[in-house]
Amino acid sequence: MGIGDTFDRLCRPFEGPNTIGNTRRFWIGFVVVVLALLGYPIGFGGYAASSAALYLLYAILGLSLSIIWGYTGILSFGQVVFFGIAGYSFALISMNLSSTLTTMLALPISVAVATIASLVLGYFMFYGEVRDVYVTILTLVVSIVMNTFMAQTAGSEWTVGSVALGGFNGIPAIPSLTFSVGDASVVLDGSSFYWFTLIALLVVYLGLRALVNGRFGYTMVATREDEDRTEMLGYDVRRIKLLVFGLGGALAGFAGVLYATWGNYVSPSVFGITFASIPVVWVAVGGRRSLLGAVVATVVIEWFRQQLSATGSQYAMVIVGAVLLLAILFVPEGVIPRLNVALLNVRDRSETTPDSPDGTPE
Amino acid sequence: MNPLNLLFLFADNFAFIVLSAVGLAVIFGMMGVINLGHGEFIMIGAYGTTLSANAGVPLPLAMVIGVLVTAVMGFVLERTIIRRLYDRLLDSMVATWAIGLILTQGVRIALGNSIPQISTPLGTIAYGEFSYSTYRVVLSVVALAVLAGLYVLFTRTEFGIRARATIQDPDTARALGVDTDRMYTSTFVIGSALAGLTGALYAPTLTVVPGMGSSFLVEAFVAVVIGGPSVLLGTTLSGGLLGVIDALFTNLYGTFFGQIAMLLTAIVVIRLLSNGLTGLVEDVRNRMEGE
Amino acid sequence: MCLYAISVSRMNDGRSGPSRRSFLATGGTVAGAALAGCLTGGGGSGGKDTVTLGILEDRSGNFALNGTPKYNASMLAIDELNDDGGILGKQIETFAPDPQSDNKRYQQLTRQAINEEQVDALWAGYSSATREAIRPIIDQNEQLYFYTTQYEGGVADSYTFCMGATARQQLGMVMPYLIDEFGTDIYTIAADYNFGQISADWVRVLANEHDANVIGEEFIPLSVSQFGSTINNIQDADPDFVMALLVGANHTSFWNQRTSAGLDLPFGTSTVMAQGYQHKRLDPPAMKGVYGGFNYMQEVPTDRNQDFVDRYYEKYPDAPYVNEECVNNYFSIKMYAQAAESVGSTNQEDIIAELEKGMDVSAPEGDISLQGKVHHMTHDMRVFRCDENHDIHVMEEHKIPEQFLSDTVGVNLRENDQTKQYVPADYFEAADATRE
Amino acid sequence: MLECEELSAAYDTTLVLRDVDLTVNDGEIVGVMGKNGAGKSTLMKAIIGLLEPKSGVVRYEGEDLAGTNANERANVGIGYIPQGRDVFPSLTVEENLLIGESVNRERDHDLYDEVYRYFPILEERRDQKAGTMSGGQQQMLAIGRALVGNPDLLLLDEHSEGVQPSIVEEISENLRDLNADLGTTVLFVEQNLGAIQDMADRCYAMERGRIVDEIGSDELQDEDAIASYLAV
Repeated sequence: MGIGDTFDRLCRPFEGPNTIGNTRRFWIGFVVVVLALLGYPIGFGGYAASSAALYLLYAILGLSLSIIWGYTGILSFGQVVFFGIAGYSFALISMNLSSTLTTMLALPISVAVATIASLVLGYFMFYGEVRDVYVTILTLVVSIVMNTFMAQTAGSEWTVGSVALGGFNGIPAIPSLTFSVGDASVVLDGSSFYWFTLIALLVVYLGLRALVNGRFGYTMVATREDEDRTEMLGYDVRRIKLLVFGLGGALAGFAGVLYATWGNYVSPSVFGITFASIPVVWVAVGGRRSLLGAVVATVVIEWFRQQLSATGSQYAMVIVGAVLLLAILFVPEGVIPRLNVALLNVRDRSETTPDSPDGTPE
Repeated sequence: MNPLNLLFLFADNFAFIVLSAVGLAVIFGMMGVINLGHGEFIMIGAYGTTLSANAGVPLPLAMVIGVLVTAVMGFVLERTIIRRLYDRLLDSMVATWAIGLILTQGVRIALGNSIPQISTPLGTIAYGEFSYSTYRVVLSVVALAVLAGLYVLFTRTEFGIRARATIQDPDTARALGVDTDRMYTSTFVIGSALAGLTGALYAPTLTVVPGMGSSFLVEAFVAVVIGGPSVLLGTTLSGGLLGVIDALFTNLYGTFFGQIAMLLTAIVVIRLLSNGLTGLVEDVRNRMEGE
Repeated sequence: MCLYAISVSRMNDGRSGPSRRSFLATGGTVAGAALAGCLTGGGGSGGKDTVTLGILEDRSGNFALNGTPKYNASMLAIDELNDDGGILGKQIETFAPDPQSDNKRYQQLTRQAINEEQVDALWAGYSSATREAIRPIIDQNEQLYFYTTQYEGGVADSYTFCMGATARQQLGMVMPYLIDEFGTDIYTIAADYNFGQISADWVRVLANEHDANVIGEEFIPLSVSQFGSTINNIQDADPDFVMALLVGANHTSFWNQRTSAGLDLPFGTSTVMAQGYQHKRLDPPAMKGVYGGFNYMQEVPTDRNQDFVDRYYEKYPDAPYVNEECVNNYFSIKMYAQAAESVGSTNQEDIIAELEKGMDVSAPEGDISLQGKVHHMTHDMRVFRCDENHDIHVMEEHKIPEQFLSDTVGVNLRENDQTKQYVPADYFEAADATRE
Repeated sequence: MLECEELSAAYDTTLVLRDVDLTVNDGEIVGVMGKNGAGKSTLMKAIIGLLEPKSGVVRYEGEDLAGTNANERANVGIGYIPQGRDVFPSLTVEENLLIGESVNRERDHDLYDEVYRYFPILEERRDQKAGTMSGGQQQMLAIGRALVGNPDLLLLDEHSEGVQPSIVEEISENLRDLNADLGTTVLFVEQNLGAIQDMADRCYAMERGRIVDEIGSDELQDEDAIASYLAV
């Protein structure tokens, strides 16, 4: 058995009809890109890495929407709710109990809080027979409610332990993620934060690939395609939706913790309508039925927005809006799936001998 | 607590909620499109009105211009963008969000961060130690008139009946000779015009700036989500319910609690009534007819 | 070689405690950072033949109305300096992106300004929220930073210089005047966020100091644009005057609404008119009877100011107004240049030390001075009255220093480094929000 | 009056109609029979224009209908009665009928009187919401709605489905009368043997998307001959 076969076997759990890129060629490219990304801070320095880390953690937020919207057919504007809740929880826990151990513990606890919040909201919606587009509006309303509420917590009565919620100003000076064993501790900052985020994103991406190409993934897709029929086949559709929503909440929450530690800051604007809409934009442009699309679109769009804003041009937002419109109108299935098809076509034309092991049907 | 204060406050809230929501509700209820650029449509109406008034056009006429400008914009957007997205409702949300982004910043680039504002007409009603703006009382009357007008339009005119048929079953309507494309265009234009009307009406009382649209969104979305499927009835009922709650709590405990009470009410309604307030009314009606 | 050079220059920064840009030196990032330094060609500020100033002001988004004049005035000051030969004979370059009123973007751009653009000094942000979002990054990098908005006060930060008047300076100007003129019953309406809450605390402190009473207080969320109940409540309480600490576009709607509701009381303020030129934007008589305590309005009737205003409009003929923050940005850039010239370098640590000695500044508002110990300005404060035609009159004028940090708290940043914001509630019983 | 030539249609990539040839002459009542899934409804949709054909031609009064929308086809005089009693449930009976006015723009007059004469129940229930009526009544409404505009050709999609046999009989009778009185041409698809025998002048048989047989009026009475096309 050659090294190629071993490689293929390693990739197999992550392959299937629900994701793009089921060829050896894809995985080789994937490994090359990952290695390049790992080397990025060494080539470009801590500042560049810390900028990029923001896009990577956003990509986790994008993925959380991709599985909910793209794979299960529930459009949620509420991913930022769990993102923000986890960010705030992390701030409150880590700042109230400031020791390296509690900072470390604050991460899982905050993710758990966000997960519970998403399960509660999900239960409320899916078991309360809230349907289709009403789920979308409801999640949007929940974001707006959180935004309104948190913006009004400026008074000193809104203090949790020793930490003021701070209203519109938010909570500054949140500690960075710190991992400690015994006396040794590592503060995630600059490049190390980047590496941590990159690996987290990688794990999440591969994990979700395995999930959507597995049994549960098929039931998710079945739910998206035809809820009634899935139910008739004996699946508990409400439970499926709830579980996916909870998973999305957990991922969004994880991204939220990373976000809070990235800027050492969290404010109600994470619940605002602008930020609430942005994940939808990432996923719509990248291709909602493609995990890779969500990741790439998130990183590219956010990088692009940042570059535009750095130019100081007043046309920045107009350009962003126009690019989105064009993408929605002319590449409805998403940029990445379109590119994928284009690439496959090019290769089909250039290659006459089908030597690649990509037998998996799309 | 002065009962007149409470009454005025309620009328004020009712008008604001109804007018914030009605354009959004028509487009959503009739077409299923969630217009995330709704706030910006309102902003365009306000700009049309304020700029016309500043140019010397009498205020009522300036308001008409504001409405027309928004309606024309709605027409153009529907013809060029929205119509391509009818079978992709979620994409239409992204598109309207992008339109909103472009409108806000486009207006900022074209007209600056602020334009001279117009003052509120019609003077004051005084009672006891209190006084209230006459114009704001007029607004609540206008809100009722808008609802009544829409009721007549959608239930008493052939256009309205065709529009309702289109939303219920577009294929069948088309197969029976209804030009559904035109129905969609008209509905979107009407929704846009209503948003423009809201902007026109509030232009003399609010600060007209490029970002003003966002101040209507909370009320608009909350009203639509708890109103339920029947657009007009839903908007009226949410305006009424939320208006009372907001007025009462604001009067008793201040603005903050007014807002929070309103949002909590919305959450309770959503949980208890999956078809919103109109669903409740239908249930009650059916039950009464059943007996 | 390059790596060595950078390390040396950083060592030479030599302040006790963590060195400037020390965070870059953690873990494996030294090499990367040094490499980045080489790639961008910057070897610290000392070796460059230009001076780079970071100007992060909002030209889009919610705060564009306030941010644009700040940006304009900064560019005016920099152009004037460059025309006069720059700073230390070097031309001034700017890094001036548009943070779009988004604090997250401010954080990104602040890091970019410090780490990539290597700015020698930074001006950034309109709102207190922005300042608090970026201050940790500023402090971590020991970056010289000027915050130029009038604000609630209390920031004692070794790297931050607060150029705007504080709430205590502004309210301390206008409140005694209003109490003298109209009476002692005060009703406060304030924006419901940090700035508004702390400002309202100051209203109570100052009322207490002048034997007046706050008979009612209402905090209004920033998202609220309907003021029917607020107007009712004010009429119900029947105060002698109202302190209006309103902020933002939504709150500007208050003035039209109170006028059309016939609420004809005197209003005191530290926020409206001088920042958002409501008296220019709104139809008279919306701002009639509004008294502001500010260091500056475009209408300041001096020749020096007229000259400044003329220069501003010459560069920006379409600009709507020259506001308070405009002037703060303008004079602080000039002040920075003055400090750099007298130190003879743009080394940030040296300039901070120089500024901490205190400095006299000839600003468009008048001759003012920097209080080195607390990094705040003694401003030339005035009571401005707006009449029914929206003409502005100066009613009173005198210099007021920053007092809270210097007198009450006893901060001395020359001696002790810190990065804290103090609040009045910790020092005044009247300001303690847990009262009653 | 109506001709289909080599008409093929598909949902996504699944071909449902294959090279269908069919002719309806002026004044005829023509049936198309076939089992569930034979492609009958698809044929109706392709004719009215709700489904874009993959290939082939639909000709009405000698004119190729390619490139015209469903509403335009209705406007020139084709009345469509969808399967499954697709009335507008929350519109009243009268409002439903009003929608039918868009059919056949070039008519001389509305046929409300005739509709109410054939289906008196509709007049009785004028103000009732259509969704609250029984299946048979809804079927009558759907037919009445298509008739109000005085169409030249009626397309009728399985009017027997889910309706009591006695009502089906009544409806079939009414349609025959109508054809006789007004000269309205009718093309209907059906799998109910009785309905086909009651109404059709002649009939096509359809299997798996193809027309497999044409049956004249005499043969139609021979139950055994046609049952094979219908039996499950």
